[in-house]
Amino acid sequence: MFQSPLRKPLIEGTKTYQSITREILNPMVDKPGKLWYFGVTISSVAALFGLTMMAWTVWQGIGTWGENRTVGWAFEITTFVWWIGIGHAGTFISAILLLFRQKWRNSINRSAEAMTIFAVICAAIFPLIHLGRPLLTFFIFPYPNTRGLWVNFNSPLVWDVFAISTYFTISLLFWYVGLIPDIGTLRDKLKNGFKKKIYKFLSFSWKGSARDWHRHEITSIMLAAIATPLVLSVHSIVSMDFATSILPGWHTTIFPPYFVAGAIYSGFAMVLTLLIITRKALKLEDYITVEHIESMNKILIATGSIVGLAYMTELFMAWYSGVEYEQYAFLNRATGPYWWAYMIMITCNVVSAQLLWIKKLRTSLYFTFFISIVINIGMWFERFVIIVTSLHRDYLTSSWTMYKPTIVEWGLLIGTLGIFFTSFLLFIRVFPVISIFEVKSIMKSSGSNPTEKDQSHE
Amino acid sequence: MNERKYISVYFDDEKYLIQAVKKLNESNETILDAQTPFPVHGLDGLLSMKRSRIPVGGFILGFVGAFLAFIFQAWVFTVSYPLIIGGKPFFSVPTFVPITFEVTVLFAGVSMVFALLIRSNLKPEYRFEPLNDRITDDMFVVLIDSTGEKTTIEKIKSTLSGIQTIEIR
Amino acid sequence: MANVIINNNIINIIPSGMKRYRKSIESKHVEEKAHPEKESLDEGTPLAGLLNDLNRENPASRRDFLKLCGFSFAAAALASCESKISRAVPYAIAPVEITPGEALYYASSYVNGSDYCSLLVKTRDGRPIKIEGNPESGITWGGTSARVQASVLDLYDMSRFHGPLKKGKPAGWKLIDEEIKGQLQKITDEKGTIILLTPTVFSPSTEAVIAGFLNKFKGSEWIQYDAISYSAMLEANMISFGRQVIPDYRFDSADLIVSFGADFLGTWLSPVEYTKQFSSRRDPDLNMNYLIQLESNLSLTGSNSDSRIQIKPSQEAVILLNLYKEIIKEVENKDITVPPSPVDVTGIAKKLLSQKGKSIVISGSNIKQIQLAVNEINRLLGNIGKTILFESYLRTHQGIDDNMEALVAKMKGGKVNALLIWNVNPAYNWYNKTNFSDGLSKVGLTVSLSSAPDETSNLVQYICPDSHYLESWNDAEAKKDMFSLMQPAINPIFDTRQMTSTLLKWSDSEVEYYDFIKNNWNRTLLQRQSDFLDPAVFFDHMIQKGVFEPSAKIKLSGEIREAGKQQHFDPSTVKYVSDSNISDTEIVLYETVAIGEGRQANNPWLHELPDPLTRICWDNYASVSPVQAKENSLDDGDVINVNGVLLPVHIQPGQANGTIGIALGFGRTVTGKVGTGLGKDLWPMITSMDGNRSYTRHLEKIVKTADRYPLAQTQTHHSMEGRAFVREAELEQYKVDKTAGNELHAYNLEHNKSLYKERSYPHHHWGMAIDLNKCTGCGTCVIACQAENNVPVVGKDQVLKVHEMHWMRIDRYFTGSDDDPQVVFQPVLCQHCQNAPCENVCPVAATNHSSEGLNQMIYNRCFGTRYCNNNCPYKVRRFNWRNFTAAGTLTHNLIDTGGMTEDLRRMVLNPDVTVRAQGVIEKCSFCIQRIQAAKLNAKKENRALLPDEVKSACAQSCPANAIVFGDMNDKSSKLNELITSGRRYNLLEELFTMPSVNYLIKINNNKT
Amino acid sequence: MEEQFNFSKKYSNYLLAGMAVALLICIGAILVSKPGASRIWANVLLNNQLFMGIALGAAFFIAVHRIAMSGWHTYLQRLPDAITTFLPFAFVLMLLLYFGMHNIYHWTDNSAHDAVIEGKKAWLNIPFFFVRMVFYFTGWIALTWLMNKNTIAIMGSTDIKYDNKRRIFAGLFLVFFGITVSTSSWDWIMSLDAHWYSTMFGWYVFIGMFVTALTFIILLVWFLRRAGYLKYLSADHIHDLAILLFCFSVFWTYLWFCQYLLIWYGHLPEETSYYIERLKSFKVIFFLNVALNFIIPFFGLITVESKRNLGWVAAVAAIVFIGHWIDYWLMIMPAATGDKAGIGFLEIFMTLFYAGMFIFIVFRSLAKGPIVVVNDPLLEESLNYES
Repeated sequence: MFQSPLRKPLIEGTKTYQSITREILNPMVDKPGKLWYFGVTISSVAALFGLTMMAWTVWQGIGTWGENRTVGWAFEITTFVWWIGIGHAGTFISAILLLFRQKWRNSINRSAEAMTIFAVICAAIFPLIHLGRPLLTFFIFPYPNTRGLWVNFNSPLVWDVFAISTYFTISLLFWYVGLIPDIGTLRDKLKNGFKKKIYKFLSFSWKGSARDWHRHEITSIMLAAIATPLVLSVHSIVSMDFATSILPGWHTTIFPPYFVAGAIYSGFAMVLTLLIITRKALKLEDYITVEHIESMNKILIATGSIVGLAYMTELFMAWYSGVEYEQYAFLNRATGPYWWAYMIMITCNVVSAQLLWIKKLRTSLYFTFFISIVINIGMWFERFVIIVTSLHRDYLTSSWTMYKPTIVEWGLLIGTLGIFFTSFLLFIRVFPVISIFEVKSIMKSSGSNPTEKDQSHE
Repeated sequence: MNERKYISVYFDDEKYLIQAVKKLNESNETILDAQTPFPVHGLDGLLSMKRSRIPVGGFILGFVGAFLAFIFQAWVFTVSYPLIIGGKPFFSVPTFVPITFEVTVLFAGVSMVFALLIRSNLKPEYRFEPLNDRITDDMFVVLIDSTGEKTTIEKIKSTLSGIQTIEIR
Repeated sequence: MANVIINNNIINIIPSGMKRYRKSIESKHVEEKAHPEKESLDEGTPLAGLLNDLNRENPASRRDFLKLCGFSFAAAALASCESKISRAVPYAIAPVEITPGEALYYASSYVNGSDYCSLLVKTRDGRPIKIEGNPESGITWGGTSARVQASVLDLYDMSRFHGPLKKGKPAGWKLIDEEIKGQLQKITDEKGTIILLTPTVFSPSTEAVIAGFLNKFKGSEWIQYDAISYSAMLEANMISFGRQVIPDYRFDSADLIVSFGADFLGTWLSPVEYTKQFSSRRDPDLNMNYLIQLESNLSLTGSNSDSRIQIKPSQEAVILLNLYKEIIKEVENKDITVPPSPVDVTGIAKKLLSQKGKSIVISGSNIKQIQLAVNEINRLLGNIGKTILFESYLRTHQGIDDNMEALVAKMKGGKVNALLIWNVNPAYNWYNKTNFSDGLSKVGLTVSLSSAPDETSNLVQYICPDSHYLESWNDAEAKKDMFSLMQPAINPIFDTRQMTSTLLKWSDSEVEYYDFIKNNWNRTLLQRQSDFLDPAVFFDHMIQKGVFEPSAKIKLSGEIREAGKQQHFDPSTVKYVSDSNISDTEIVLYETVAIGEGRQANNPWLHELPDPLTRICWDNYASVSPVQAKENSLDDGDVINVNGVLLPVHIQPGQANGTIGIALGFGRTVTGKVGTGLGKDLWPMITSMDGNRSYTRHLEKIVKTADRYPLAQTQTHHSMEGRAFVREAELEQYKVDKTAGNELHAYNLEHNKSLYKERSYPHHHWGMAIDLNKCTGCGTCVIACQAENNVPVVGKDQVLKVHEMHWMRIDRYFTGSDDDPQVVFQPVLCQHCQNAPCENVCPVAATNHSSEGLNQMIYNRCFGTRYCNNNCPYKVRRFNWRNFTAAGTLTHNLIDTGGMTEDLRRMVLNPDVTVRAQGVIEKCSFCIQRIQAAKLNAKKENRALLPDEVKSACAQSCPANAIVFGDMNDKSSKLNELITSGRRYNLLEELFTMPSVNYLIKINNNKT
Repeated sequence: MEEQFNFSKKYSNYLLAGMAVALLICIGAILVSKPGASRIWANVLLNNQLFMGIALGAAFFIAVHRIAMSGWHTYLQRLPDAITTFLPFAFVLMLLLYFGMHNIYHWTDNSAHDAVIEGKKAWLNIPFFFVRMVFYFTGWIALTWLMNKNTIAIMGSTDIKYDNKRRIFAGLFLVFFGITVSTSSWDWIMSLDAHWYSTMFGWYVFIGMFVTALTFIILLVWFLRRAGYLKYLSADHIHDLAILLFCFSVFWTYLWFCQYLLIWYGHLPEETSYYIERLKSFKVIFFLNVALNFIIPFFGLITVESKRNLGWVAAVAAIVFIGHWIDYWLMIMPAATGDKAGIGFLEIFMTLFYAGMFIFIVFRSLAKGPIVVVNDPLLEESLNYES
């Protein structure tokens, strides 16, 4: 298919199908370096710390946190929403960009999807340990029982359960369907042995027949087609945890679209963080090029601006509404005891993204890496601001109070970060982090090979 | 002389594969299958494949999911155990929508993936052996039905003469 | 066997009579016809006769039945306190009147030191679990106080003495009785002095017993000692009126009340009675009274006053003199010269003069001249005999400071040979405690008859523990000719014996105290009524009713001497402080509503009850005025040194500048483990001024220390931020427009339109109305709710973490300036919204709506997402943050500062209410257990519920009748009348949550 | 390759005639049924909003495709370009509101003020209202004009700089539009219910605009194709247009539902008032709105085949166009005229009049240059486009 000369190559260097296979499979074939072991150690220690804190919470009760009479949710739900949000980028990249045929997605979608899955796992932890009686979690499912009880389908939390489990399932399937051919490649590259057996098993006996490819392609497209509204719905429903309430600062109609934008925003930031490390660590600079980084940065600008727009809208509407509680809620956000959190949110989310209008910064890896982390922090604080500042001073002034996180709560955040990075580090050693067959399929059209460009369409 | 029911032709670039397939179609050989490391553009048409009906299945099951989800919620709230909740009506349609949607997607997605696995007979296999280890790497192969009397290696060779092949066997 | 049958009969008749405490015996006959199986017993036998026989044949039978009813539980209880009894005995022969699962009510009286209340004790399966006020009482009219509500918990206190002790070692009663009797006899023979030291005793029978004792042991004395002294008042009244009594103040017939630091709604004399009277005059539709409060600390009374003037204690005298001057000028146009007043009193004087005979002037001071001045003013205003009566004077405070001083002196001089101390704790609350304990060490025989260990009992040789009032027989005459009975609702849990019985024993009287009372009543009171001729019937009826208030009062011998006539008051004698040293700071010691003088120091409920004004619990502290705080750069929680006592600072708006308010009753060193070491002991601050203890003193300067001490405060924001939570209107406006100040309500009614069909509650629709004009913010309802609904105690640390659990809270807002704030109180409980936001969001439908409009909470179903609490605009939902109750599945995670999970303490739990586990949300249920019980009764008697038949715990306990519970559909109910009033509104009604709790706006009486 | 749309006399005469007829019927309707000033002005506002929305939507369409360097649309880019040229006229039409705003904007009437409206005075006052209006339109018109200018320039030369310039202006337009599209809809529509507010409203209106624009572009493509232009138009182009219509109809539904659900759920009087007002007297229209804008495009365009059939797609587009007309009607009429609102000759023919005017302007500017932008660096991609 014809490529305008305007378009920059998405694969650097002279590649052959063979070299692509070799370079991408490298990490799975040979031994990992020191850096990798170092990373795994650090993150698994963090994970362990988190798990202890979870056990402590479950045993001692939520009272070990800073939550209280007035601030019923805080740190954990913040982190929960943050993780879910991060997950969204994966689906966005693999689904929406697939629908819009953005070729540059091909070398990043695999890792992004993996990230989605790990992020959702991390997120899912929080609703569980957040319960007063986690041992009774199963109450949330509408299972037939002798008391004839069902769940309350009016509750956004029930919607959450359906949304997140569906989201997880679909993401997992999407990811694995995409993996099958590459696992086949990996299988055939390995010498006989136990490892090969496993991959053989996992490859679902893929043989690359044209018919299989045809069905594979159709299924992927269709999954993308349904994953697109899904990704919208998931974060919309998460946002409804807040928006359906009557709490000033929570109850606002813009939440669903604005949360989705925010989710993709933070998600892309996390993808960037991961990819910039990965491409260095696994020497994949040819496949994850500056072009890719730049395209993602452009999306950061877009989503970041939308988020900023939403902040503005909220502030204006709070004033415009003429409702005293609304007005105070936002005044308190900006000038109340948590003003610093609000400032962090504004600077990290709105200001930082605007810097990317400058091409020089947009194409600088170091800056991108830095900004991606800044944005992640900012998006965490966005949720913190929304949740805590709205709760701690709501309607009855008699109930106003402050919230301060405890060490246990920090432990939970650190723990999930540990779990997340551990799983990602393991992932890049066992599965190709870049979709081999998709890269091959665009090698000619979007590769920088001097040859063949011209004949590529007839 | 040979039990193999097919003749396989190997290429190292998809464009030769395409040319070959065109040629073979002209000399109306029956192509059993083509195996490639990645989906080769335009091959579907040449192998005259019909568009897969997997999406249709997905659509139907999605619809079923939607139906079940909505009916179930409505039944729970109006028949099985109606509870007064926040003064809202028992049959509160708006709140049924999110779950209905999620279940729809779940059904559609899962059904399509399984359809794919079943139709393409993809399942965990220990004993599976690929035709050639390089097919998933950089080699393209066409399989030609050789049960017919006149289809012989020689004939194929002659048909594909002028097209760069690696091996024909 | 015969005995058993007799018991059955007894039980069948008397107690079931008690159960229907309000019904006369006759009506009971009719009742019993409903139960044929019982008829055989009553058949033919004239009830009175039967009773008569039984009592003749078997005088002890009553105690037998009590044994029985007490037994099952006692077994359990005792088993729990390492006692010998190893197996619980089931009901071999079940006492007929105890149906498991059915509540019994016994009319009784609460007497603890000078606190008095006539009440009904609710028992379940033989254990008292709840206290209600006795509506029959002409003193308290069914009202209660926080302390009374909490008193039931003291019964189940493991720290009480488990039996008699000698030198700290357990010893049998027999032995101890022998020894003590012997020694007492010896002392009497040697003409030594025996002193019986008690608080004010206002029980006629006890007085008789004591008289007998004094008579037995010649030369022994009886001294009454009140920790909070009203001595000056008594003495002044002796001078002014020739009666050493505290008159019967009638706040209900006073249009104008001027109070100098007398917190009569909180702690002064008889607060429950006064609250009833006062609130009865806070109805804007009737002639509303007007209260002027001149005080230093912001007291409960001050916060409910119509005009509050901040003064320093030292200024009180001068101000009174000026007031006296103004008044006597008008009344007797005498002109006297007095020092200038710091505040202008002409206005007050004018008001008083315009309300002659319809006003009351009182002072909380313990200085004789001041009380004389007050008496004189009241005389001049002609209030004596109108609003200040002497017929049924108050008998609960009779202690005279001089006597105590004399005693301590004697003891120090070694002139006391035996000291029997009952229910007073001088070693803790006598201002010169070292003197007392030194003296005590010089006394030959020291016996404590107190029921629980305290600083004093620690120093004595013998402990002869008294029983808890719920285990005792007694009578009381809190006001002259207003008698009430105290009857046990349970067998003594420990090996205790009530003090009266002990004294009877020691004075060799064989008669049981129960019969003693009975005889005493029959002798003195039987002839003062005509309904019952048979003494037994009379007495049993009295027991059922609980109170006896003969209409025909005994004429008091001699006329009340009119004060002033004989120049008993000479203004020049009044000591006052010249302005020069008024400048420096003054300490004002006071009692808190909950803790008082610290008698119930081991009661976690009271400690966790936030102070009505400061909203602080579990501590005492130094209240400092905002100005002074700024001057000394003090912040909440800074620790200051007050004459050697280190106290945390609490900046209290309305605290008179230049004064520091500090609560007494804290800093107990010897009591149960809950109360020990809470707060600081301030009794030593008290000084003696001309023979009377003074509760104020000077402080040279505030010394700020480096350290800080966090105070557990349940409300940290004190302004309404201009939001219409508590709506107010001026009386003038209200008279013109019944909806004055309530315009928002009309607006909201019009604007609150529903997007979908609103639900209707055709059968019952339970609701509540809270009259913000009546509510004084005393906090009784909070404890009542806690007792009724097994609300856990969380302890100071958890309160600091904002984890408190009270279902009912009283929000207190300050309006106006910080230096002179107005105060409004607003009890807030679950509003039971018809459009409840909390219900929508619960994922498991653990909270939903009943067909009777109740917002229900299903604890078993709740798994603790706390979403409902986030979405509750009233923040009335409470989450079990930790394991407070040991009801959960996990162990070793208990947080139980109040010791509420001890086996014995658990006896107080209400079996009708689930105890909630860790991780569960809970909240007010509108006492659904009471609603169900009432409906069940009505069903059994197949009738409809009567209007106002159901009372929620808070409504029933309220001494101000501010809370009314009922069925909003019942047009004849009291509630309906209130919710149709123009003052009705709902909290945050603009949110369209449609609460079932309604508030009536506060009407300020600011006429000048 | 060279295609030049010829806006022949025939077309223009038809259009002018049609406009005249429509106008006459409008006047007739006004004279006969005396709908009252508020209803007339509400109609003016509705149509202003509707057709301005199409122009803005088209501008957004073109801007977003350029910024994303999408190739496929380049063959059709002159169509949206032409549509944007309506903006200046929209500006004039909007300014006309000055004479009628007292009839529809209750906040302009000081006597009707209560505390809430009083609080909004800083924003809702007539001078500022028009200052903002001028600001919005200057921005929109300037930026669209600059984009078009460079497109024309490209036709003349092969210099890549015009293309880059165009892209920069596209970016600027998106930023400016992103903010102003919300604020303008608050001004012109939301302030009709002066008490009511919804943070999402701006975005909701914006998506409405975009979908309407898509429908009009599709209809235009269909017309030109019928008239024998757009020879290189492939099924893939139609497919993509259809996909856009499909996706954004679904997205519109998503926003519609979120707004409704959240307000229905929170049930706060100051918010529900909006829906109560509309459900009270206009239940049918209320749900018809959802039916036309969701059910039809969703089921109509779900299969691949349907998406690739121009006739069919155009038909669906036409229905969706009507759907969004109803959407605007629901936003504006009940608020502006209360129960007097209705759908009669006045409504229908005033819209037809506007439509005629609109098409006239679009055709004229389309005729100004060739339909296909030769030298567009991405044109070849578009021509060889396969989805």
